[in-house]
Amino acid sequence: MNDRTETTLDGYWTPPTALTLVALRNGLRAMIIGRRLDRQASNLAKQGYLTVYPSSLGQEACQVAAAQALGPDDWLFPTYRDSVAMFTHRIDPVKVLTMLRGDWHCGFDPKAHRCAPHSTPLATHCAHAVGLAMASVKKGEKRVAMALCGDGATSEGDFHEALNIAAVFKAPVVFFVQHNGYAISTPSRRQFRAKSLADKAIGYGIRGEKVDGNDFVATISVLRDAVEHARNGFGPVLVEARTYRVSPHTNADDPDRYRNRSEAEPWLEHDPIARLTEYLTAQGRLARDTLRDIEDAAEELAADLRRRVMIPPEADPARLFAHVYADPPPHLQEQRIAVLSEEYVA
Amino acid sequence: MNDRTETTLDGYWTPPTALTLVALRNGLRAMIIGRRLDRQASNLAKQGYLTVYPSSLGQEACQVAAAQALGPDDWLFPTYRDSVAMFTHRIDPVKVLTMLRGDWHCGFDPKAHRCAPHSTPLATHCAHAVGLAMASVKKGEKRVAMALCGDGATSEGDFHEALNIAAVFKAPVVFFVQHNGYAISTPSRRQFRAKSLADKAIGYGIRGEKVDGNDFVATISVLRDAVEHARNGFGPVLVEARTYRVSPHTNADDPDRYRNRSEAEPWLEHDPIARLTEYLTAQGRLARDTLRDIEDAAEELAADLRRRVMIPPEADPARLFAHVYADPPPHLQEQRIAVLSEEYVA
Amino acid sequence: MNAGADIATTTVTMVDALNLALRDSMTEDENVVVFGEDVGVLGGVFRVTSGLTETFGKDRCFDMPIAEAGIMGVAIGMTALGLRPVVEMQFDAFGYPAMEQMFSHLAKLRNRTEGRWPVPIVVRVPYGGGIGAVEHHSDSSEAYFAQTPGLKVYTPATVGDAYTLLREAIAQDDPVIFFEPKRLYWEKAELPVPEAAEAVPGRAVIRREGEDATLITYGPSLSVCLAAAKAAAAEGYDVGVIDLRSVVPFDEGTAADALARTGRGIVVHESAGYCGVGAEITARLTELCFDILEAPIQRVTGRDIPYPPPHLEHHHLPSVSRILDALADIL
Amino acid sequence: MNAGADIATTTVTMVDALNLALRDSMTEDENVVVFGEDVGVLGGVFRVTSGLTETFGKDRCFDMPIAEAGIMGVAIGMTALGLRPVVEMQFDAFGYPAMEQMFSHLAKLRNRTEGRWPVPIVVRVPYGGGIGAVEHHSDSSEAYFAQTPGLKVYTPATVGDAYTLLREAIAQDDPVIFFEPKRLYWEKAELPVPEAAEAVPGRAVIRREGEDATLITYGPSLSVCLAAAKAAAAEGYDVGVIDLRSVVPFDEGTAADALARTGRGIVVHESAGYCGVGAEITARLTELCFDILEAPIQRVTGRDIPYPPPHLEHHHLPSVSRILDALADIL
Ligand SMILES: Cc1ncc(C[n+]2csc(CCOP(=O)(O)OP(=O)(O)O)c2C)c(N)n1
Ligand SMILES: Cc1ncc(C[n+]2csc(CCOP(=O)(O)OP(=O)(O)O)c2C)c(N)n1
Ligand SMILES: [Mg+2]
Ligand SMILES: [Mg+2]
Repeated sequence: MNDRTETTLDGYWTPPTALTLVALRNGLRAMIIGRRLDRQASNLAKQGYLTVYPSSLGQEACQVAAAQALGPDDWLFPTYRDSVAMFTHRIDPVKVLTMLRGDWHCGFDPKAHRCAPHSTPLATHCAHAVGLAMASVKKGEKRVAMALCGDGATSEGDFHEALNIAAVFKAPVVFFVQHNGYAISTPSRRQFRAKSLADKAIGYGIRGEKVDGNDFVATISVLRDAVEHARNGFGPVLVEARTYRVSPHTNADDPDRYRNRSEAEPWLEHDPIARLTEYLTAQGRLARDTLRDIEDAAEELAADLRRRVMIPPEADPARLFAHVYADPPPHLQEQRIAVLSEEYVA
Repeated sequence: MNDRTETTLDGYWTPPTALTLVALRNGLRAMIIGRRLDRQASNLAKQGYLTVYPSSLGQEACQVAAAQALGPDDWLFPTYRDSVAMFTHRIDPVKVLTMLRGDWHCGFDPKAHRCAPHSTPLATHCAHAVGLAMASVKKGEKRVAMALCGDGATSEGDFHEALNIAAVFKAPVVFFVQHNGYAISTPSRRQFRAKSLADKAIGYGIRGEKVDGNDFVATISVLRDAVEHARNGFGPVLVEARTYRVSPHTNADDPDRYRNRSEAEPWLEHDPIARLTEYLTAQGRLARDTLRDIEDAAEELAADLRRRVMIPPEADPARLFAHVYADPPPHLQEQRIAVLSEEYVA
Repeated sequence: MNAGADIATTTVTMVDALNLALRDSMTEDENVVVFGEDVGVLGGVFRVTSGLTETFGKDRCFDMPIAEAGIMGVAIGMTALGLRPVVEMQFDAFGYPAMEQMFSHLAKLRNRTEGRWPVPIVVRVPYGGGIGAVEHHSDSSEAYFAQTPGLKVYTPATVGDAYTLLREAIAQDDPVIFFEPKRLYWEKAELPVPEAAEAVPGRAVIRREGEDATLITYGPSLSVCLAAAKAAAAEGYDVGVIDLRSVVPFDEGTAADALARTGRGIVVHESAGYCGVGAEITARLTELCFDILEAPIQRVTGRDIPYPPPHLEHHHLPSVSRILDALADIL
Repeated sequence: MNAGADIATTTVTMVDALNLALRDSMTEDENVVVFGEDVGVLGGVFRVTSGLTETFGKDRCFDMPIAEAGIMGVAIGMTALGLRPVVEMQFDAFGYPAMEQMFSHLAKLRNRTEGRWPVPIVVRVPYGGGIGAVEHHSDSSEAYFAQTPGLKVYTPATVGDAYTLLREAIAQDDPVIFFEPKRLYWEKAELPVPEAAEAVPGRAVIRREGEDATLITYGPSLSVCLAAAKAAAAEGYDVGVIDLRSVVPFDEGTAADALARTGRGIVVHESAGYCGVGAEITARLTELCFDILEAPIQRVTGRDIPYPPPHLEHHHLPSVSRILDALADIL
């Protein structure tokens, strides 16, 4: 288990394979855009255009690094919290938000985008990632699957089973835990007692890494290494990124019931976007203009998102029955006809 | 994580708290009796008096040490494989075998004996042990719960959830894994990849121990320490005992399909009963007579077991309905009457 | 904080009534403990356990790691020393990881040990839809439990019953899966709580008398049935409504008596129809009332599809118009 | 080893037939993979997968760690790349840990993704009792799955159907929970396998014609029903027997046609009756045949108790005499 937290909390971790300037700028750009879209989504939720929205404010380094560490054939297995990772993974934000908007469960084509639908039942998608990775090996492909989950989800039996199976089969999976300190109201000290979640890797006989999840440079480097480790047949990797859930659990949550606002302060000082901006600026690698361009692009994308989400989605009841089965049983066919004829009457 | 395997495979481990001679003789006695009853039970299964029997031949050091490490208020949570531990825990062998004989699911009073029914659904009883231990703490009692399970069961999500919850609450539980190399036909290398199961303790932030499970002295010492560690509020302990399942999985299993007979040889050389006998004899602490007395007692108990198991159990259908509910719903009362009246007719 | 005892009349929501039931049970019996995900300082995502940790301490109401099977298993183990756990599954579908514990242990332990190890556990499950929740948050899984011998299944449809049924569920020695209709959580009622304690579990209640047809329902669908009965009345039909309150036990007597008068019945529930609880009710009542029935008992239930997204859920749920259509078929 | 193709007639057990179905499916489509606990070199505890690893390699048939939820989850993930997993749950009750994966993902994924991510998975479940197994080894859980929209539920009652239904289950794109009646595993039949392929899933088959009453059943209870029909014949009653073969889809047409002729029906299955599959069958057929029924449809099922220990299981299971009693009630 390697710990890359210590070295990075106050400085910047130097990656073993140097990151290109382009990679860093892409990272910054995606973080800025991601945060802007995330804020837009939160607002849309407050205004009732989304049913609910779980924000990843403050976790942008993790979100963006997860998506950008993947190669062109690799798959992402996100949770409800990982919309920014999905935006970065180049899925149309409106389609990412379909589930949270409530017009359908999943708005995009998972296979075309190499991205599973957001998983709500905690940790259950970890095994899906393992299955995909095992299938990839069987087919002689070189795909890696990256499963995202939170600190709370690591308590589920499904997390354990997935890691153990992946270890036994040396499946090319990166399990990326965003340890943001909370599972709804439950702080991580009531979730597990180990010093680090990455320590669990020892018990699975796999590689484990701990990283400062508010340091984009460190996080993407660790994740890239992990992805290549997995891709090259060395087995799965467990990566724990220490970060903080700056927002409420979702817009419906009231964190004042369970934590002090002051607790966020040190984390806000380590804001991932500010850090990378500063770093690039200090190195003379980020012109004012570039930053303004990115911010303008973000504004534009946010406006576009807002405009499109505000158009009422079509709600065709035929969708309810169209894909329950490839070949539906007779009782369902009856129901379909009943619902559609109700529609015609109404 | 402490490893007490290396030191013991060729010698005998010296316990920190010296074991009395009485404790060692009691251990030997219980192992000899346990093995004899286990053989009797296997025979009874072959002859159809038991539905099935999973033998623990070769694992007697673990079986006996588990029971003998417990204090007078402590609870045992055994699996189907742990009949010898239950015999040692002073439950009438006939009542231990009730489930396997098929006249009822559990033949003894779990509360009177501080012993849960044999758990068949793997690893599910680990959380029961945690619950009991948490309740004990809540009540200001000093009970310890010991959950037994196999190497295969550690792959289940239930194992993980139980250990993690126990760690978070510092529950006084000893999780004792008898790593006997197989889960039915599946060798442990296809079950997990870690060097040691005890390594998992690190990931839970709890104490972990690895011990030579064919060395009674080492095993009981480690388990006693673990029990006292748990009892005194230091949290749960995970103990892995390396041993070998000498028998088939059950009498219905055919191990020739999946392993070479020669594989057992080194383990037979490290037979736990022979080792302790040798050790005590070498130290001049075991008279021939004592050994013969024990063997005679074992024969007598085995004969008694055989005699009593061969008496056909009563099979009263009223039992089926008596305790499904404290307060049964009407439809069940109807069924009870129907079954009982069928009986009168027949 | 045993508020119920001395308050004459008070306006409370179903959430309050459930909270009060937990408080009163915890006050009465110190073996009652409450735990689950976020039930402590947060008071549960629906606030049903609000303030319990404050009042009774962390020993009596506490948060667990997110591990539903483990939570259920811990509860089972606690009963060995006489505790009476009340656990919360955060949403219906998130109780699924605990099914092995519920089916193989919770339901069976009393029987396996011939009554020596009773498991007086209440599993509280916020269930059902109609609140615009995203996928996996609106399931109704009562039939899985109703068909598991050894479990009881309660579900209140009114604020008063929420209190009384939960109190009774906690007091009794059988394990109860307690389904709380999420969309009724914020319903209000005037409640002289202890006096409202007339609900006897296993005893259905006639919510509306009617001579032409009988609607048989429970939980979230009661209000839909009452609205349908009212609408039918406007069309000149006298339709009665029976609220079962518990699916196990099922009070077939009350339902059959009503059916015997009307000869026509409709079973209404929100969960999927195929192999749902309505099938059992229909089959049993048909057997009991075969000679009196003027028409086959109808079922108006959720469709046999995964629970729909918010924008489409109204097509799935039993509605007044679907009940009226079914009435038209048999009247 | 594609034995089926060139053998004219051969005597095989149900285990052999299932093994052959797996072999033929694996030969035909290299995306078919088989995994579970002890299915590799051991060939499964019932030997259904015997020799598959040898024939097709460890890549196509392999052992998994003991983690049923994980096994199910892995299978689901594999379908993203086009594999068609056939997984084995070692015994019925040991599939319970995988219920969340089955209910929240397997059943829903096609729907959630509007057909873009089909999950062509077969979950083989050895089920039922009658073989003297100890507790937790004799459950019949088909109703849990039958009531879960998105899943299909097949169960063969004959050696021939075991082959055909399993082949079809593997070939189709919907997830199928495939219930194998353990006590029929060693039944033998003469089998020109490919020619026996007449079983169409979703199509019930009339196993015996009868004019006086109709027994409707599936899986392990078919032979009991046939024996009961024979015994009834000796008493002068002409009783027909219908084998449903699949519970989802349910071929109500075949059953209703038979009932229409006899006016009297009994549904027989081994799992508990309350909220069991029999309730659905009874409710639907009553609705379809209401005017023709001479008596309410009866149910002869397992009792509503945890599965009994070996010495008492015969009191639980549907028997010829219980069926004859039920016939006496309605004839
Ligand atoms: C199986 C299951 N149990 C419970 C829940 C309810 N739930 C939703 S989010 C959440 C907290 C998860 O915390 P964590 O894994 O740390 O992720 P974060 O929300 O912090 O990103 C819970 C308990 C669920 N979705 N699935
Ligand atoms: C949940 C569950 N899944 C599968 C089984 C079937 N089964 C019974 S014993 C066994 C192997 C267990 O191996 P291990 O834990 O190593 O214990 P051992 O038998 O070696 O003592 C399996 C798979 C079960 N009993 N419970
Ligand atoms: Mg978190
Ligand atoms: Mg083992």
